[in-house]
Amino acid sequence: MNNISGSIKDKSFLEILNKFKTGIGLLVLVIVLSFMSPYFLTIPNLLNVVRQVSIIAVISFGMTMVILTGGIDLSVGSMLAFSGAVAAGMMVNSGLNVFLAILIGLAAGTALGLFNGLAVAKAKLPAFIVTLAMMTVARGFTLIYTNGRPISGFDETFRFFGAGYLGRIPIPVVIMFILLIVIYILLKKTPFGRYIYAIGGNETATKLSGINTDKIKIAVYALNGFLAAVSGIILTSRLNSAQPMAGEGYELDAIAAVVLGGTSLSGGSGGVIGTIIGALIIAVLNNGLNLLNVSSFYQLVAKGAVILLAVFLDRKSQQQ
Amino acid sequence: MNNISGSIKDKSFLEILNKFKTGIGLLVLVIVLSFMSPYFLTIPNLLNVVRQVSIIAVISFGMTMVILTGGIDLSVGSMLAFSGAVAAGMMVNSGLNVFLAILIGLAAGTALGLFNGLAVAKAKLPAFIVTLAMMTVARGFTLIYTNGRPISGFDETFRFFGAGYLGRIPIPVVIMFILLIVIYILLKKTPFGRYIYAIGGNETATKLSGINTDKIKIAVYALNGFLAAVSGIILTSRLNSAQPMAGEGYELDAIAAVVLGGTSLSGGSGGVIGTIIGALIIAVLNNGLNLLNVSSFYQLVAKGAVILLAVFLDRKSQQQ
Amino acid sequence: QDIKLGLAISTLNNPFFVDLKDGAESMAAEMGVEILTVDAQNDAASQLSSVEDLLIKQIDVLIVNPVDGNAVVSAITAAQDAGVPVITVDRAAEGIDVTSHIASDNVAGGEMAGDFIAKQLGEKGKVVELQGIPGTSAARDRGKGFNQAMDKYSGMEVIARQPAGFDRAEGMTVMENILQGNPEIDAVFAHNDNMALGAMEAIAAAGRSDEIMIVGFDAIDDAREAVKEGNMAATVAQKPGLMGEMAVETAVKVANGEEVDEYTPVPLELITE
Amino acid sequence: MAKQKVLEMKNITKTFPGVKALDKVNFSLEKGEVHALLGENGAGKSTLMKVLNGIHKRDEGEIIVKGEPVEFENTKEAQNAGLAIIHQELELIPYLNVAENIFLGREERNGVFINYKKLYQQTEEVLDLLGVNIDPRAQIKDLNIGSQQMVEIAKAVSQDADILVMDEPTSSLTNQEIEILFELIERLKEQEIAIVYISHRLEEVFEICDRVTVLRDGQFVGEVKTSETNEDELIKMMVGRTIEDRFPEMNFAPADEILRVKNLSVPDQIVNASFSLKKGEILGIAGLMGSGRTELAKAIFGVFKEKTGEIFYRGNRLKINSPADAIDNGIYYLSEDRKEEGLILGLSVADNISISVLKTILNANTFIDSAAEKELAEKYIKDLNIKTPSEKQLVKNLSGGNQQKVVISKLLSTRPEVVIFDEPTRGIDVGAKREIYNLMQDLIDEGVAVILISSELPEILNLSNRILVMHEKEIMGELDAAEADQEAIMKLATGRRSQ
Ligand SMILES: Nc1ncnc2c1ncn2[C@@H]1O[C@H](COP(=O)(O)OP(=O)(O)OP(=O)(O)O)[C@@H](O)[C@H]1O
Ligand SMILES: Nc1ncnc2c1ncn2[C@@H]1O[C@H](COP(=O)(O)OP(=O)(O)OP(=O)(O)O)[C@@H](O)[C@H]1O
Ligand SMILES: O[C@@H]1[C@H](O)[C@H](O)CO[C@H]1O
Ligand SMILES: [Mg+2]
Ligand SMILES: [Mg+2]
Repeated sequence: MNNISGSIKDKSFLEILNKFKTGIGLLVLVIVLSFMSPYFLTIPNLLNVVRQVSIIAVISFGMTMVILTGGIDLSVGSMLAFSGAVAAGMMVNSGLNVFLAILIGLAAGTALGLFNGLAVAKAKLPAFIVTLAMMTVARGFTLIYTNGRPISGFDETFRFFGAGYLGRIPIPVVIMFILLIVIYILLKKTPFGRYIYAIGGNETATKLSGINTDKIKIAVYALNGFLAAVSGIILTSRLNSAQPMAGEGYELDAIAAVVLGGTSLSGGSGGVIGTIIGALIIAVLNNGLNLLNVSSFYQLVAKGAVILLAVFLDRKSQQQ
Repeated sequence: MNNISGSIKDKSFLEILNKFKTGIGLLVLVIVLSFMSPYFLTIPNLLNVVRQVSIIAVISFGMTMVILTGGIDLSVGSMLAFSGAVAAGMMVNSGLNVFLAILIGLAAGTALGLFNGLAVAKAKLPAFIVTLAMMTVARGFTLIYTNGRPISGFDETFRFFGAGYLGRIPIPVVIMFILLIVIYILLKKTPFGRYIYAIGGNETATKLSGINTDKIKIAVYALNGFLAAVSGIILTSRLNSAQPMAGEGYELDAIAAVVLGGTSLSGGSGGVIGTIIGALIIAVLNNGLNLLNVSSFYQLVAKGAVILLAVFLDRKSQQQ
Repeated sequence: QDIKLGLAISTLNNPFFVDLKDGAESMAAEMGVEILTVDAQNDAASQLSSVEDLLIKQIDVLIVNPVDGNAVVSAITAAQDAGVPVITVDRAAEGIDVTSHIASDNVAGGEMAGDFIAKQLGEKGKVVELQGIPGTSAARDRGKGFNQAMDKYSGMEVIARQPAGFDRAEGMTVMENILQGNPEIDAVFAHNDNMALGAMEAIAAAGRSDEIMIVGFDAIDDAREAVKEGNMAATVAQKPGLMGEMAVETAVKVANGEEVDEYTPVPLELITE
Repeated sequence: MAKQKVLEMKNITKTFPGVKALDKVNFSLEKGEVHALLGENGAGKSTLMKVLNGIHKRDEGEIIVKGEPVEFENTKEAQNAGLAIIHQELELIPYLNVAENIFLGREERNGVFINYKKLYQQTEEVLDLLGVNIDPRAQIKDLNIGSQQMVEIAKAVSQDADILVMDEPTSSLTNQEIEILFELIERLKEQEIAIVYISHRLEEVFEICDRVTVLRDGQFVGEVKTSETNEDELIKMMVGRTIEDRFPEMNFAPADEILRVKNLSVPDQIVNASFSLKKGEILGIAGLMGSGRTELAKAIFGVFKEKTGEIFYRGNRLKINSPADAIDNGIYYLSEDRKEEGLILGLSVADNISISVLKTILNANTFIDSAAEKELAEKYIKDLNIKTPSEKQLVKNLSGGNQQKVVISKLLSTRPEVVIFDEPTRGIDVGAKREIYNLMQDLIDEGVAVILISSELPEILNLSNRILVMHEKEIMGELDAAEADQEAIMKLATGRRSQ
């Protein structure tokens, strides 16, 4: 009898563990850092970390969808910069109302994403090349539009999106959470989301099942552009300045968050919950290394090693 | 009769076109640039371009093999820098003989690549994450080893590899050519090469055929590290200085060359001939934009647009 | 009692900033104060995050070397809101008052280089400008100063302006290509020494070292060596190590409640031998 | 006289998460015999053979090969011990050529290089042995499934194994190819090679097998000599009950014309196809491999962009530019290639069944009604008797036959008016085949129009009321099923036009 209840307890413990398996690397990291730095596990620092993660997280949600279809998007950083610059330019140079300017910024990002989608789905060009080209082109647009200079001098209202609070919760965190939930539901509960997985799993079969796979892919890339634009608005507001070089290299962080979170680069399996955990691993790591005052060259080594360890732990626990 | 011979001529013309289909984008680019700049189609400039392409080309040969297995390697730029720095350090700081120093540099790159291979094949971690981690770690090693400062002051002998000539042909070009031929033969004519394609095409089936796929993958990543090191030696010699930040971002150029050259990112099909054409497209483009003195912001836009166009032309011609 | 300083560096991917950091850290060691250094890897957003991390650790004074003068304002505001005084080094913050600013003037440096080249060429000649990473303040300001100088002389002509990423390999490649397209070049001004040294290799390989004078910026060791050997004509010396030292000295004064100057210029120097 | 045992498997048990695939199974094989392994879909046949070949690790039991207990860690070790297997699901490398695939891992070398001359020579020898005409230099991706299956067979045969496992080798072959295979099997028998033969076609078992072992639900049911049993008994052993006839007596009620195809051509695929289809009938399409049956079906289904000719649907001209157009109009095509074109292997059974009708099971017009989805999946799991621990199981973990049933469920869920079945019973067990036939009857009873493409002529002859025969991308003629026989079909299929 004892034995049976024992094994039942074991089982439910294992099941709980199983639910959180993607998070085990993060968990270990958090525990270790709590012991190593007294500053780490404090409310201000944790709020700090989630605010820091929000920019990359929002991009990586879009990236998750793109990767789920079996694609990739290297242009997120450039689309982010372009959208931020356009919104800033609309406010500062064209004197537009804050909300209108934001809308135009979002539209700009979405339009670039749409172009990516069309080139991938309709012209059947490899996503890697299409978005690499877009990465360069959109950066060029941004530099041309800004003449290589940051744009600043915004209304106070605009500061809200990057620097405002809802109670104690920073607005970027609120935005990130809302998007996380919306995209989670989109992926798990709507036909659109299901088709995204199906395309990544087997595009031919999906097409033969009567789904307009081109339309879905175009929508996914456009949505990704939109989310990059959202990130761009938050970042511009947070920095109180639109930087022409903003977001450089973010594509690698975003893809890393997605893959760390267990989404396969070949598409078809994974999701945004894993992605947010992946993004948190990266952010917590950056924060922790700063708190521990690891010197910057050694930070690089430590960062790489810990990421490797985190993904190793995750995969091991999933093999159980 | 007339009709028949007409159609025969058409056909053979098409067939010739077909043989070169991966190169059509390059061809168009070369023709356009010849008209736009009188300097472009001159022997000195063409030698110049092939010398410039050699660094990226050598890396992208290794990248081709990695991608053929269905993998990816983001750490090539960092492995390049590390190997160059180690070789330079051995000569300048440890006073070693040039050839010994080069051997140690090559061994360093190979060792890093070997680690990537083990982590991918044995620990079954995603190549993207493993090599992203290596990209960071190897960069950290390099910065620590060099203390963030370039190493210079080499023997004249060492200059040969980057700045020497064989007749009129620059040594880096000679090295690149030899490697191209060796790897071409490796891929097409040896079991090792065929297994690389097999793994990318269907890893399970390859394993079921009794092939030790892990061993092949490990060898491919190690070889890739070795080739990055070769590039590192050439670059260090050419610059007459080991730069701690050398090779940053080269991974994207190398992957772009591979994909432009028609190798599929999901593995299993493609080859190094396509890759060298892809690398040439990128190099010719950079050269052309410089020759035409396109201003810096517009260069970005032009570069992206032309790459997109080149791959579009290639894919269209292949669909014929 | 114990003083804790935070130093936020824009990037350590360049020996210039490594010198700045080393100067700051050795001065801190000398004065017996703690210094926490973070590196933003040239990303303004990452700089803001790492400053936030420093503030969590309750530093007494923040020394920041901005990635960008506008974007750094958020980080400075965050520090000042937390009651932490701020000192900027090398690059200034725009549109916000800081306790002290220690820097050399990049616009002035660019102009200095331009004037030097014009003088050497007898106010008449064809010049190539190798630009830094588009959009960075160093590229902007040095370019601005340099072109202001060029505009002063009717005989001076900038025949090519190309970006080469502050990088030595890229400096070489871009210069190789420019050499192909321009049979007549009298001088090259590069926004930093890395590019200048890359260009120097390209020019030497093309056998045109005698016709073309090269001027760089930063006076890193390799460049000083090249100037000494006559391979480069000049480099504009900033004194990053000194900047770092001065920043720490000033910060300690601030922490102790002493008065400090609002702006301390670090002299620029044209190294020509 | 008792022959020498070359293989003995005793008390083999194998469990997958949620599935006990094998439960204390015994199996033995004698030198020079062809031993059939039978059972319903999901009975554990493939798993038993994978355990034998070192692909799966057994939980319990013993394997004795030629008197020696063995413990294969991987296929290589099994190969070295003289075992070879033809996999049920094709395991080939798409971008390597036929010769490279057949000798993958066993290439003759010339120093460090592959000896291609020898390789092609050896390949031609094996292909000659099989009597098939496939170019050793052709890439696998350019071959149709039948040829790919032949390559898979050649690969196993070329290993000169003394124990050869054939897991449903004929499911993608035409009659001619099957004949070739059987001749080969005879020759192998003469060479004292022992063969395990898995198939759902009982007539094949009686034609070539000496003994039969039957599995049911992962358990050993019995072993009999072929000469001492009959179809009914085997079926009873397999399914636990008797099944009356293999084919039901079909009742056709051809009504209004629903589909008419006029001069349909697709460059390089289809030449000038014209025919008409009525509600309540089954139109069979016969032809040799490569005759273009699949392409005709796909052309109607909107797969090809470039096509000429007209399609009339319910009397109106209909433009079908994509499978989505076809499905929206009530036309559904069941692909012959379930792995590449039918299933999304990484998704669950429920996800696959519902994919074509997701938009009709929404809550608030937006969210997938998961209760309805589950219900839908469970209905078909029950109706078609799909063997799966739950509707959440990933399709890739199902047995081949059960995977096929999932694709059929997906089709049925759309309630189509025109159904094109392309090799619908490939890899399906006797019981399930009969269920599918019954289902076709149900469909035509409801007034659905059915097109049946099949390489099994008895299926075509027994189930259709009219038969089209194709040859080289063209429809050669139409036969009335009541009067047609195999000979008449073959005559047209080989290009001799009816008057
Ligand atoms: N990798 C796996 N993971 C989980 N379950 C599996 C796996 N492979 C097989 N099974 C299950 O084991 C059982 C036996 O499968 P098996 O493939 O051996 O059947 P089979 O007799 O070959 O059927 P078929 O005639 O359809 O090919 C099935 O219920 C199947 O779903
Ligand atoms: N992937 C492919 N690449 C090139 N040609 C192909 C491919 N698949 C099929 N074909 C060709 O298309 C034609 C018809 O194909 P297919 O064999 O599928 O016809 P079918 O009549 O449906 O035969 P079956 O269903 O018996 O295999 C053949 O000439 C075949 O060689
Ligand atoms: O002042 C520095 C250095 O000169 C460097 O070369 C580029 O960035 C600038 O800010
Ligand atoms: Mg089976
Ligand atoms: Mg077919």
